Amino acid sequence: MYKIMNEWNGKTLGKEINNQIADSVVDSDNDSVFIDSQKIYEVMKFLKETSGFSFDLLSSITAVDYIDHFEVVYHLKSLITLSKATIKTKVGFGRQNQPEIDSVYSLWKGADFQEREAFDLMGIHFNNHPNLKRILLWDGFPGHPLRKDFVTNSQSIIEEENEN
Amino acid sequence: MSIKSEPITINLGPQHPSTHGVFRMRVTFDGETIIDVEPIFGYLHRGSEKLAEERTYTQVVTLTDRMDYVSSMLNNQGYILAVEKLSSIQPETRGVWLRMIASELQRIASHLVAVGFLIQDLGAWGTPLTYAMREREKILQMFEMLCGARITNSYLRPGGVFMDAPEQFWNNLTSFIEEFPSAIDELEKLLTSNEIIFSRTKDVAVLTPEQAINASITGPILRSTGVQWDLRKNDPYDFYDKVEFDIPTHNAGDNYSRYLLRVQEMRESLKIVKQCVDFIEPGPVRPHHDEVPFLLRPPKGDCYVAIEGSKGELGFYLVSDGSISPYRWHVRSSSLINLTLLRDMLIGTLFGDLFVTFGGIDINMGEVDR
Amino acid sequence: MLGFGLIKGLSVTFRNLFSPVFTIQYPDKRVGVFGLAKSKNKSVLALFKENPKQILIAALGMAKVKVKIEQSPRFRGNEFVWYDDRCTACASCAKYCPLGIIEIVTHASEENLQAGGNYEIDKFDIDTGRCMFCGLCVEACPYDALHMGTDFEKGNYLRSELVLDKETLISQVKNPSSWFRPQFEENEYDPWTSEVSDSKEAGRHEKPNDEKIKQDWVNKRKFNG
Amino acid sequence: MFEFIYNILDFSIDLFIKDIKFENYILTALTGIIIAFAIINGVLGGVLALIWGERRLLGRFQQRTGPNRWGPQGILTSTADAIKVMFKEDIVPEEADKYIFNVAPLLLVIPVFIIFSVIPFGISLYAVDINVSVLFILAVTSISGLSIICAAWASANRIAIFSALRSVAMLISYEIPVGLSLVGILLICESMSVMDIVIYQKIPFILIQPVAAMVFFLGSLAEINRTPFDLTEAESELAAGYQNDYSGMKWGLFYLGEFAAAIAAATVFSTLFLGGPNGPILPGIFWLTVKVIAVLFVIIWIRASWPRFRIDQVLNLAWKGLFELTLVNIIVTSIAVIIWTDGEANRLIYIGLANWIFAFPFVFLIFKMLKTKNYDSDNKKLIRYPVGSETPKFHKEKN
Repeated sequence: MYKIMNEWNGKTLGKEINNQIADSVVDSDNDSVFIDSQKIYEVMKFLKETSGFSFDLLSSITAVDYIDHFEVVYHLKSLITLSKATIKTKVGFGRQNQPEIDSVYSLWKGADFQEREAFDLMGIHFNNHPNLKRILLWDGFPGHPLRKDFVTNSQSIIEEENEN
Repeated sequence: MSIKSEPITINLGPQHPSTHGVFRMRVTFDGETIIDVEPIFGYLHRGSEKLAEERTYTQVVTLTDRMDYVSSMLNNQGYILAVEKLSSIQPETRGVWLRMIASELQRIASHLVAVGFLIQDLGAWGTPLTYAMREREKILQMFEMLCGARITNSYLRPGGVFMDAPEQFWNNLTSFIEEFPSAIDELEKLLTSNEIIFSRTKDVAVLTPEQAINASITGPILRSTGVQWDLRKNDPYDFYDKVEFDIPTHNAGDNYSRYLLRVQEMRESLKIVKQCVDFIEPGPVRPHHDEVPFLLRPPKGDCYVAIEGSKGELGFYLVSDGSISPYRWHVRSSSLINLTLLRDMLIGTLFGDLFVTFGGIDINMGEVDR
Repeated sequence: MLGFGLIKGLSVTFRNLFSPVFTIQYPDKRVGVFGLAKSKNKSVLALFKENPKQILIAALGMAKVKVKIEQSPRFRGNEFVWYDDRCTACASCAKYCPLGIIEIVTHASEENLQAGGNYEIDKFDIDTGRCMFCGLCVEACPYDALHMGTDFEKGNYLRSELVLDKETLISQVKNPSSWFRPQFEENEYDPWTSEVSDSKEAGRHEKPNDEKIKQDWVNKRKFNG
Repeated sequence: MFEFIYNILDFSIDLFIKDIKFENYILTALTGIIIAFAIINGVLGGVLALIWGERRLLGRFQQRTGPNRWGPQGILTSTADAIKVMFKEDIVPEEADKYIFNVAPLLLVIPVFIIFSVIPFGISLYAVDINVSVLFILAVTSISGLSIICAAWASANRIAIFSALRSVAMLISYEIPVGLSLVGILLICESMSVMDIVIYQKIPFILIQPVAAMVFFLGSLAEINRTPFDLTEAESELAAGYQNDYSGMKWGLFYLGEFAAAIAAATVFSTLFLGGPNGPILPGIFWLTVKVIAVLFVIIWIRASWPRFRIDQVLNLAWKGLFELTLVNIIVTSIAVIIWTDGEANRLIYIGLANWIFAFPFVFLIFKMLKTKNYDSDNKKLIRYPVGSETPKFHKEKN
């Protein structure tokens, strides 16, 4: 009675996406598809609105700091086709101060708080997000704590606070 | 005829009797009508995700306890499943059954808290809450028998549970299974047909399934809008594909259906516990230390595991770099994401509906802020 | 429905008005005459002869009886039980503690060095003020030297007094919890009534004799080979 | 009562202090002070007992023990609280209008005590007998709304202002049904004096005027801010409402005023509808106390069982439900009074029967205010979202 959800193979999904949107897939492995960060919005729109994919539920957005670059990870689920997929994007090569990526807020409202959280804790700037400000930490918090180069020294935070 | 009035802005929280913790809302009223809501988070932010990067995989279990402290068994379960998937550990059968029993009991406890506090927010002076707490107390006592703690359990370990259940636990569980249906009946008799509750929650803060899915809302709120979506059925983990239960749904998508759905889910959970007790067989509850050492070193890679928590999809994203501690640990907290539509649900309703809706969403600040 | 739901609700609360109390009074409870007699296991008359004033107070419902909350034997209390002669100062507990609150300072024993003898423990501090009682240290201890305690009435005015040092741990009453210590549960040990002062009873590993060590060694070789 | 005490005073002064001649007005004042002292202290004692009793009862309703530490069964708990409140620091917000801020608690407490002056505690045990005492009670009770709005305005707190506006809205709405509900009784008794009404009540008026009793009871619950109408200090919404910024004894006075108001409402209800001090054998004060305790028990019982209404539902109930009910009640009663005129045997029984038959069915009308149709989950088959309706293009191949 209840159907079981399947997981997309990254390579298959990557091929599908690449057929539709040229040069969008950078890499793919068994679990996930790596998308060019410039085309993320286009790909997401395709994945959400095309039947056969129709990923209507955005499970999670998160970001990982890989020292030389950041990786933004999208976990998508489709209630209609009962499938799930993982989409990844690499941004911020060479440790830019503000890695940038397009927001998917206009596709999924559920991206609102999650993108804000990724911005707050990892410092990834989501373009076109209507209300991109810190969510868990207070305004004026120095740095983004989940980055690997964040100094976890409470004394330095207090000193910087006092200077401000 | 309309009276000219001026909007008034009130800060509700972080110190407020019914914000379920340290939640803060900046609410703008026009008379009694809400015209704007801005939720403000972070008063309980403890940096769990950063802390986990300095702890071993087993030590992180203690952090998950403290996220959603009314459903810590479920948090443990989700995290342990992620670790098991990441390091491809085959869990012991008896351990899996035991953790299913524990997590279903925890779901009941969590829903009892949700229902109790929802009615508390409606203004019933604690009576339904104490009746709910009375039942929760029994569950917490069983947890104490299992793992020596009532709230911060840390009961699960990679590969199963840390210790087999004692003899007394089974006695208590049997009597609980017998008594609990009548306790729900009592609660329902007190609440379900109550006209005041009915008139205050019916058709308030209505969500359509499209809205809810678009905002990534999961769990009881999504099911109350009429979507039959439960990860225990649609993406089975542990042995949920071996037990039989239903996914209750409602079509209204209002506060009342959220309340009613939680009550029905408690009954379903009890069904699962019953079947688990039938299925369970003697055996080891966790792999030997040689197979699953204390200092786990999962291979390089990442994984995302989502379970059906008491409040929605509870996801754990783990990245390993091959060392003894996670490289990155992200929690997809359903409490936070379920609040996405809070503003849309509240605008146009009255002050009295504010905390009722808030209680109907059922969040836990420990999980919202992490 | 027409208001009958409201009346139904009233009937539920009214029925519960006469049902027994489910909460526990702590640290002491107020009892009447019969409650007092029951708690002391004497008849009312005997109590009256013994101390009439007490009966009078009890008649007003003001007699105090100490309450000891019954917890499960696995209860992780607010203290630790440590057997110094079982401890080899391997510091596994200190390594496994998520918060790093166990401090161990050792030096090599001068007497048994050649025989691979024990380390001497200079310092064994557990800062229970920062402890979250997850019990991972107990799980890590390979020689069952460290146990969770069961007592939870450990309130203090100073944080420094919450640090359990070596002397306190040795001298205190030892009511180890059976958390991760299945050997206690097999003997139906109840930490709330009995204590384990003998360190030999606390461990699950008996010291193996030479023959067994040899046998084990042979078995292991066979298995690996 | 007045003359009795006056005579005793007069007599004792004659007896003991023969040298000084007292004027009549001094004696009158002395008598008044003695009576006021007795009533106020009686009510204060009642408030302390009520606070304890309510907490114990709520505890029992919730299967708890309730306070049982101080004194036998914890009866001294509220006394200890009262002493503590007196010694707490008195904080006045800087923005507050200090004069009004200080006066507001008194404004709440005084009218409540005034009500007791017209209540007959026995057949001839009363402080004053005003010939319009029903009107007097209705008039005095509305002062409490003034006090609440004073307190809220003076403390310059937005949540408090919310609470005050709700309070005023409720007070204005419920004054009308409460006042009109008494018209039936006044028609039957043809007097506005509480004394006359008590004497006329051979049968308790709750049996003769069921609709009026219900409306009056609900209305007085709303006026004393009790569940299910406790919107003024809905702790889950407004924290403490208008008394948010009060502390120490000023807050204590609010607390006192509320509980005294509960006692006053119960007393008025039992006087007007339950026969007051009427009862066999035992003295009237005993019967009145029993009835007051019974009414208070019901109030606490309701508090233990029901949630509260929303503000729009509260006002709807007053204007669309209770107001019409009182009108129906007045019409039925006045027709009955015309048919069975004064002096006729079994007059009260006939009027009562007429009320039960013609007015009581309208009670169900007010439940139209509540959306009380059964919750329908029967359209379960309706697919609101097509879960699993399509198949994905490619699946991950399973090994």
